[in-house]
Order: sequence, then C-alpha cells, then structure tokens
Amino acid sequence: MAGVVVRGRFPRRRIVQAVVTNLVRHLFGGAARSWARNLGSTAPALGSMTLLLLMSGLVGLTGFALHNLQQVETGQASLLHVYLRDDATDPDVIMLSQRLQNDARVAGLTYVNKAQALERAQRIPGLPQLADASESNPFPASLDVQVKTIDDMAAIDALVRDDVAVDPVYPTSYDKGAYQRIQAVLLGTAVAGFAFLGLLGFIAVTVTANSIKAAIHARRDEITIMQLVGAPRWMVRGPFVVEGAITGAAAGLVAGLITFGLTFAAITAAAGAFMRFAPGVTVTVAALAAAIVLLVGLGLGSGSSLISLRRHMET
Amino acid sequence: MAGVVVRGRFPRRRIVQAVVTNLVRHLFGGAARSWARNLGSTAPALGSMTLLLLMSGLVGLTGFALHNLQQVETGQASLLHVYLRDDATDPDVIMLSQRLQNDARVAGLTYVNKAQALERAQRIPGLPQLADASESNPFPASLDVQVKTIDDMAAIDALVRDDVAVDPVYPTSYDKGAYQRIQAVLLGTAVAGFAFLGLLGFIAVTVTANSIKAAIHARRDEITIMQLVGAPRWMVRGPFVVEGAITGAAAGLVAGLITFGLTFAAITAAAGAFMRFAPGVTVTVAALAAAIVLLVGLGLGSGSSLISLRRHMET
Amino acid sequence: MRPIVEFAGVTRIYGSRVALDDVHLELLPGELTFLVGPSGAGKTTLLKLINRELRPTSGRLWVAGLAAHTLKASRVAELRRRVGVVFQDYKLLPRLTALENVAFGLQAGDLRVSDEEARDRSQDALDAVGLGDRGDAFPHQLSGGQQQRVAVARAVVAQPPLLIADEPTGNLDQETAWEMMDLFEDIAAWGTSVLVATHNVAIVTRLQRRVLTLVHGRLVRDQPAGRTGRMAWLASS
Amino acid sequence: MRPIVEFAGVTRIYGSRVALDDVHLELLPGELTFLVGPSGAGKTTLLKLINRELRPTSGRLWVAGLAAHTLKASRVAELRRRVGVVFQDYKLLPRLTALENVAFGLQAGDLRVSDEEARDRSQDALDAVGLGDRGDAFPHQLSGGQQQRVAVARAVVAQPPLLIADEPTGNLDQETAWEMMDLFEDIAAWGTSVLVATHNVAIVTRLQRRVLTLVHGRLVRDQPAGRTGRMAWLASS
Ligand SMILES: Nc1ncnc2c1ncn2[C@@H]1O[C@H](COP(=O)(O)OP(=O)(O)OP(=O)(O)O)[C@@H](O)[C@H]1O
Ligand SMILES: Nc1ncnc2c1ncn2[C@@H]1O[C@H](COP(=O)(O)OP(=O)(O)OP(=O)(O)O)[C@@H](O)[C@H]1O
Ligand SMILES: [Mg+2]
Ligand SMILES: [Mg+2]
Repeated sequence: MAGVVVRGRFPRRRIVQAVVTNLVRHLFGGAARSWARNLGSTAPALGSMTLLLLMSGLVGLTGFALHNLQQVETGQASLLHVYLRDDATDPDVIMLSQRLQNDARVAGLTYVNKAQALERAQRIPGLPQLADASESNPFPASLDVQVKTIDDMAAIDALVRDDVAVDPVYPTSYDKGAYQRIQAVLLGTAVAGFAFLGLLGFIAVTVTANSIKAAIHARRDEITIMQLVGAPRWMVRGPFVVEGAITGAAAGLVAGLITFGLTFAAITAAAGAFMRFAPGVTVTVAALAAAIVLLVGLGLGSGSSLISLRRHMET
Repeated sequence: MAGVVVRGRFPRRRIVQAVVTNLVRHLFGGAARSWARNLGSTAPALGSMTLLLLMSGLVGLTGFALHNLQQVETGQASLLHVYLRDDATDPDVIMLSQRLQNDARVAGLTYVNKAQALERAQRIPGLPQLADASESNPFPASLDVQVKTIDDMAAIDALVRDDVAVDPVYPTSYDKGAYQRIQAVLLGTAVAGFAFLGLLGFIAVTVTANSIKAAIHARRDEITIMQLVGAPRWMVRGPFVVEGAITGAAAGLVAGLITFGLTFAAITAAAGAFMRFAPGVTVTVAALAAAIVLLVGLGLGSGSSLISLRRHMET
Repeated sequence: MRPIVEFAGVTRIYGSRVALDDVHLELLPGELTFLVGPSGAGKTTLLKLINRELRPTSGRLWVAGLAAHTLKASRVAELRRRVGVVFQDYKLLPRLTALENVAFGLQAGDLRVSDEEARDRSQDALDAVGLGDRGDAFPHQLSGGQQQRVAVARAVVAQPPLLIADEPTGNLDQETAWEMMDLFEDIAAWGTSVLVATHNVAIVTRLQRRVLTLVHGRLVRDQPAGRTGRMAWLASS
Repeated sequence: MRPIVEFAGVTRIYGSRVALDDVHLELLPGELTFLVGPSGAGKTTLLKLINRELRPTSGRLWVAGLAAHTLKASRVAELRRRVGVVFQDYKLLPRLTALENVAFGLQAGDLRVSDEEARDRSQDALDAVGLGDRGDAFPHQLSGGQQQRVAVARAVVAQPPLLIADEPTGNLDQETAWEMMDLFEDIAAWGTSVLVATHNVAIVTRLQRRVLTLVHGRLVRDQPAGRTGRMAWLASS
C-alpha cells in the first residue's frame, strides 16, 4: 500500500503548458472559487466598500453636474449691459454691434430699447411705482452682451467704454468690485467642492484598505501555513491579491451599476428637469463614472491586499 | 502529585463579594487588558471608525453652523418694505409705526424717507443714470419692517395693507410668488442638508458595524471555545461587547477630541470671523458635539458587537 | 447507582456518512472507562455527543441528568459545565496564559469562586500535570505536550461529575502519559465518571479498566474492568 | 556520503529558556532516524530549526546544501521546498479539501507539475495513508487521525530529499501507526533522509533504527541502528 507513493513519476512533457496552466490556475482559477468560500470573512469589507464606492460615484457625478450648473450660471452672470447714449445714431449703434459680434469672446448680443428697459426695471422689486410716478422714461437703451467667460468681462468693457454710441457717464454695467466678489464666491465653491470630494475619496480609500486588511488579518494563519510548506512568495501573495481584487471589483461593480442605474433612471424619467438641474450628465458620462468606480474598487482591493500582506509576510 | 487536585476546597465564604468581583472582572477588568492584546485585529476597525466619527462630528458642527447662518440670512430676507403714500400725514405714519412696534411678530422698524429711497435705488445695478436723468424723485418713503420669522410675512402684510398711511396701489414689497420661491429654496437646502448628514451618519454606522463584525469574525474560534467549555452566554458575549465598546469609545474619544480641538482652535484664533461664518458654534456646543461623537462611538461599538456575536453564537 | 451517561440507540450521520451507529451505553459515577478503536471509528463523535457539541441524528441520550437529545440551546452551557473535556486539539484560548486558561475552566462554571481561590486551584491543577512553573506562558509558547497538559488541567480543575478526554496522551511521552492516567484514576476514585478515548495500547492493557471498542461507528465490544485481554480492535479494524 | 542535515553547536533560546543546548548532529540520505525525549525536551524546536521556522540563537546549521543559520529571507522558501514536514498540529489549509491540501504540497514546490499529474500523485499519496476515499473532505470534516494522515501525505507527495515528522502517529491507532512507519521506511529506502520525533516506544524499540535522545534541550544519546535496547530516556527524564 505504502509503496505506491514512492513509485512517483515525473513525465516532463508539456512542461511549458503545465507551468502556464498552473500560474493561471493558482492566481485566478482557484481564486474565484476560494473567494466564494471565504465570503464569511470578506462580507463586512464588501459591504463597507460597496457603500463608499457608491457614495463616491454619486457624489462625483453630483459634483460634475454642479460644476456644469455653475458654468451655466456663470454664463448668465457674464452678461454685460452696454448703455447707449439717448442720442446715439443708428449707424453708430450698428457699428458697435458688429464690432462686438465679430469679437471671438462674445457669445451673443441683444438690443434693448428704452421701452424694454423701463419694462424690465418695473420688474425689479422695490421700484414698483416707477412707471406711474415718472412721466419721462429715465432708462437708457442698451446692448446686452453675453460674454463667453466671465474673465473676459474687463476686456470687453475696455473695448466699448469709449465708443461714440456709448453713454460717457455710465458706459456699462461692469463693476470691478462685484466682479471680484463673484470670482471669490466661485473660487470658494470650487475649493469647498474639491475638498469635500477629496475627503470622501480619502474616507473611501482608508475604509476600503482597512476592510481588506481586516479580512487578510483574519486569515494570517493560512498565510503562515503556505509559507511553512515552502510556497514561493508569489504563490502565497497571489491568491490573496486576486481575492482582494475580486472583492474590490465586486464592490465596484455593484456600486458602479447602481450609480449608472440611478442616473440612467433619472435621465429617462425626467429628461427635461434633469438636463436643467444636472447639465452635462449624459448616459455616456454615467457609464464612464460607473467604469471609474469599478476600476477604483479593483485597484483598491488588489493594492491594499498587497500592502497588508507585507505585514504578515516577514519571515 | 496528582492527588493535589482532588483535595479541592470550596470555602463558601464571602461568596457575594466574589460573585460581584468576578462579574466586574469578567466584563471589565480583563477587557481593557485583552483589548490591548487584541489591537492587531481591531486596528483596522479603529482606524475606520475614528475617521468616520470625526467626519460626522465635523460635518455635524458645520451643518449646525450653516443652519444658524441660514437663520441669520433668513432674518435678512424677512424684511418687509411698507410703502407710504407721498401725501401721508405724520400722525398717520406714527400710528402705523406704533401699531407695528407693538406687534410681537415684528423684530425692528426703520423709517426710510424719499431721499434715502432714491439713494438706495441708485445702488441697484442696471439703474445708474436714474439720479441724473429724472428731475423728480419717483421713489416713495417706506417703513422697513424686520419680521421675526419669514412665515409671518403674509400676516404683517395683511395687517398694514389697508392702513391710511400706506400707498394703496403698491402697499408693500410682499410678493407671494417670491416668498414661496424663498420657502422652496430654504426647504430644499434643509432637505439636502439633512439627507447629507443622514447619509454620512448611515455610512459611519454601517462601516463601524462592519469593522466590528470583521474583528469579531476574526475571533470566532475563541467564541466557539468559550462556548464548548460551558461558559454562560453573558460570559461569552460580555468581554466581546465590552471590547467593542472600548474600541468604539476609543475611536469616539479621538474623534471627539479632534472635533473639539479644531473648533476650539478656530474659535480662539479668529473669534470675529468665526462668529460671522459659524454663528452659534461656541465652546460649549463644540464640547457637546465631542460628547455626542464619543457616545455614538460607544453605542455603535457595543451594539454592533452584540449583533454580530449572535451570528457566531448559534449552538 | 444511576448512570451519569446513557446512550439509547444513538446514531449520528454526517451528510451520508454514518459516524456512530445505534450505540447503547451506560457510564457510572466513579468509573474509569477507555474508548478505543481505529482512526475514524467515531470516538470523537461519541464524545462530542456527550458534550452536546453535536446532536444525535436519532436515538436518546442523557448526560448528568439532562436529556441531551432534546436539550434547548439556552441550557447547553449548563450541561457543558457538568462535563470536563480534554479536546483532541486542546482548544486553549490563544490570548490567555496557561493559568488563565485553567482558571477560565473553573470560573466559567461557577461565579462564586473568588479570584485568589481560582488562582490557587488553577495553580494546583497545573502542578498536578507538571506545569506549575509555566503558568505565565501563552499556548503558543508551550510545546505540544505541554499544551495538552494545560487542557487536562482545565478539564479537571472544576472537579466535574463527568470527565471526557479525547486522546489526552497523544503528544506525551510514556512517563508523562502515566502521570496523566494516575490523575484520571484519582479523579475517578473521587466519584467522577471518566471516559478516555485513546490509542495507547500499553496503558489500556496495563490498567485493566472497562474498555469500549468502536469500529466503523458500531460499539462492537464492552469489556468490564479486569477482563481486558488482547486488544480485539487491533485485529478487527 | 555528504550529510543532508548538519548541526554544529546549535543552541536555541526562547527569551531566557534554553530549548536546545549545543547540539551536534548529522543526518545521512536514506537514513530513518527517531528523535525521542520527554514532553518539552526540545524535539519540535530541533525540527523547526531544520525547516527554518526558527533561526539558531548560536551555532551553524546546514540543511540540504543550504546554510540555514545565515540564509536570506528570500531563499527560505527554497530550503523549505527541499524538506517535507509533518507538523505536530498538522497545519492543513482549512479552506482546501484533503486532496487540494496534498496537491498544494506538491505544486508549491514545482510549477511544472500539471494538474492531472498533481491530482494523480496526490490521490496516490492519500491512498498510501488509507484515505483514498476522503479526498473531497475538508479538514474539519475529518477525524484527528485522518487529518494527521493527510499531513503525512502532503509531506511525502513531493518525494523531498529530507522528511521531518513531528509526532506523526500521536492520533493514530497502533495499526495505522505501523502503516505510517512502513511508508516512512519505504521513503527512506528510496534515498530520503527521514527524521521522526515520536513518543511511541513500541515503534522505536521494534524498528531498531537510529535513535536520538533529547533531554532538557541536550542531545544526551545517539544510538546507531540495530542497537536500540531499553529506552534510556524513559529513566532519565
Ligand atoms: N515560543 C516559545 N516561547 C517560549 N518558550 C517556548 C516557545 N516554544 C517552545 N518553548 C519551550 O521550549 C521547550 C521546548 O519546546 P519543544 O516544543 O521543542 O518541546 P518538545 O520536545 O517538542 O515537546 P512535546 O513532546 O511536548 O511536543 C519547552 O519547554 C517549551 O515550553
Ligand atoms: N463534520 C464532518 N463531516 C463529515 N464527516 C465527518 C465530520 N466529522 C467527522 N467525520 C467523519 O466521521 C468519522 C468518525 O470521525 P471521528 O472524529 O469520530 O473519528 P475518531 O474515532 O475520533 O478518529 P481519530 O482516532 O482519528 O480521531 C470519520 O470517518 C470522519 O471522517
Ligand atoms: Mg478523534
Ligand atoms: Mg513537540
């Protein structure tokens, strides 16, 4: 009975094939099965990771939408009223209009005559009695210039300020102080947004890494046994890294699918409202976000496995 | 040699004292020491918990500050201009003023004459040429009423609308539509804020519970052994729950101290600016927030220990 | 004298594998009994049934006055406190020292034992197994045989009415094994019923106590004390 | 013939406890040697030094051509692949089946072994220890003795030049223990050097192989094969 073992045979054929097969199997083949077997110890990690990746995905998309929304609103803020003299001639106004229209920094141009200006002023709260109280219309006609980016406001203002058609006393609505305040608010919002996104990302990374660490810590005995049996380093680490990657990918996949699903549902359910409140968030963008979430999960899972294995690997 | 054991003795004196001592020791005495011994398996949990509790504390405080800030700004929004007839008599105006001043819903009252009204109007962008263009001053004098809460605007408006001193055509600046828009914005902000706070809280709870779960899962063999030796249920669970509580309390303590420290530093470093941007966040409030963070950590640690023990306790 | 353990037609099946097959058995107080049989015969399964680590698949089983086959989960700890166990794989708590492990066995059963008393009695028990000077060592700092002896000390320290030991001398040299047997005999003489699963032929044949032989899950032989001749199971396995 | 294991004045101290004291020793290929001594004498420590689980506190030590006392961490796996080990506590991978555990021992050492070949040879090894029909069982589904035999199968399956076994029959009945010894003798006959730490007096006295006796960490006796009379350590411990 015992003799059987000693008659061992080493038929060294198809060795390359065997080596490749073994490499793949040790790293991937068994990993999926063994991942399923070990779900007990990875379940908490999986839960935390999924939740945080999902959060990061959704907050990232929201951030993107808010960024776009802000761009749109900044566009509205970058409207420059160029006040025309009451006595400006039509050719002068047309000249000025054409000069502005040919400027690459200008997105659009509207002519507002005195009657429209008065009508608009009546809608400003606090000035209700204006139309009745005053016989003459004190409001000037204007060219309302939509400037492409708010940063070009000053240049356009300088461009038109001395035109013959423009009122010399109050040439434009450009207000340096107000402009700087808007800039400050925009910067503040951007900084706060990035800080928050960064913070959530940091939490997601830390918690994910900690979860994987805990899962590997729970299996340190196995690592020791593998080492004692003489398994080479990659064979000890490999399966754990692959399992970490599977965990991360699974969390990322679930989170990514939910991110995509929610966004897709929102887009199809209320396309109009969605476009207005979350401009730029299309199906493609949602898919991209989902893919990023998946990749981050994958990278986090395998990366933190690798790092926390080191601690359990010193001989 | 072997005989020694059999000569066992049971001196049943001071039994109550022993029982109490044992209870305390099993639950608490050893727990701190054994918690220190087990740091290896709880370290990841500790890290994740501290981070998330800290986040919750800081975001909670920020939310509180923003809430107060909003209150302040809502106060500014609840300013009602009551426009006076140009031909209103002084006694009529004084009567109206007193009626308003005696109303409990009114916080303050300012008289704005026609000259001041014009001056104010000139500061509104888009109306620059007003002062020059028009000889007569079209702006009415007004009583600016600071209403205590924005919800009382409608009532105050109804109160003054038909007064003899008030302009019958444009009695007040109260605008039902604008008011409802403001309400909607406020509600939206509050809902979003609470949703975000709730979400962060949910993440903190989930991740903390998962971390504790993982730490207990890593020690399920010990739980099994204790049960096999016949330890009663509370003796098996007790030390794990206490250890979970210590972990939670440690995370909560660190997070609470950092929360308090940061807030305290901010308050002392720049009291003026801080008061403006984060009204209501005093040292007491910071201490309270720190205490809440600590208590939440404690509760979470012991609670989730208890819950995840159940899974490993079925016989 | 009422039996402290009673098996009535107990069968235990793992999946489709019959590990114990219709066993009838009674153990009396003060009796030292050996349980022998080849590897995989069902010895550990039988002991696990007594400690309510397993439930019988069928049959009835009483242990220390409790009906183990119908025992509610909430009363399992009560049964186990009446049974001292030496596990085949020791099952020491890895984060407690040897002395703390033994004391745990004592105080898990009886809260009324004060700390000093627990320490004294645990120290006595460690002395009895020859490890009086290793009380401060953690399990991983002890040799295999030393861990096994700590497990014996933990099982006997509370002087339970029933003591079951699974291969308690597997990692001990002959002389230390004899010391453990002396200890078990003393404990049996004190009134405890002791059941020892073992492969140690020398001990079984020399002590001339009652011997139960399991083969393939069946209790094939029950030799009373004093009549343990040539070991039947050596041939029959 | 060059020795496969050589201890030159090896001492191993845990904290302040001297577990192995100035041991000089040579093991030759094809030799079956027993290592005996009372519980706590240092047997496991000596075997752990050979497998580079421990480093010597002082002294020099060569194993299978490698200087274990100066070996770099990165080459430890290489040494271990030349040594088959049966651990005192088995150390089976809990999440692999018996067959997978054995195959792991084979493929950890040699990636060129294809899957079918690994399966065939692992099955042969399980057959040799009498567990051919339990390949699919996980360790926790096996009895103590069965786990021990899986550990033996894993250690021998790669036919290493050196085999060390720590109490490999502690949980086996006499007959199965003899089967393991037959296996070890076959493996030694094939050219492997086999070192077995054991308490089983019957086996040591009957086989008449070389016997090393450890007491309190000192190698007090080295009896060559064929001259193993009354066991000295029984008296000296
Ligand atoms: N990690 C450790 N720390 C401290 N002391 C240890 C450690 N490991 C072993 N020892 C001590 O060293 C001595 C030798 O231990 P070893 O395990 O080599 O004995 P052994 O001969 O294998 O005994 P057994 O037959 O009981 O297995 C023992 O006294 C043991 O308590
Ligand atoms: N959890 C389980 N699942 C399936 N089979 C099991 C399980 N536990 C034990 N067995 C099988 O039941 C049989 C009896 O096991 P048991 O542990 O009772 O044997 P034993 O007599 O104690 O053997 P040993 O002397 O080797 O310890 C064995 O064949 C074993 O493989
Ligand atoms: Mg057994
Ligand atoms: Mg040993």
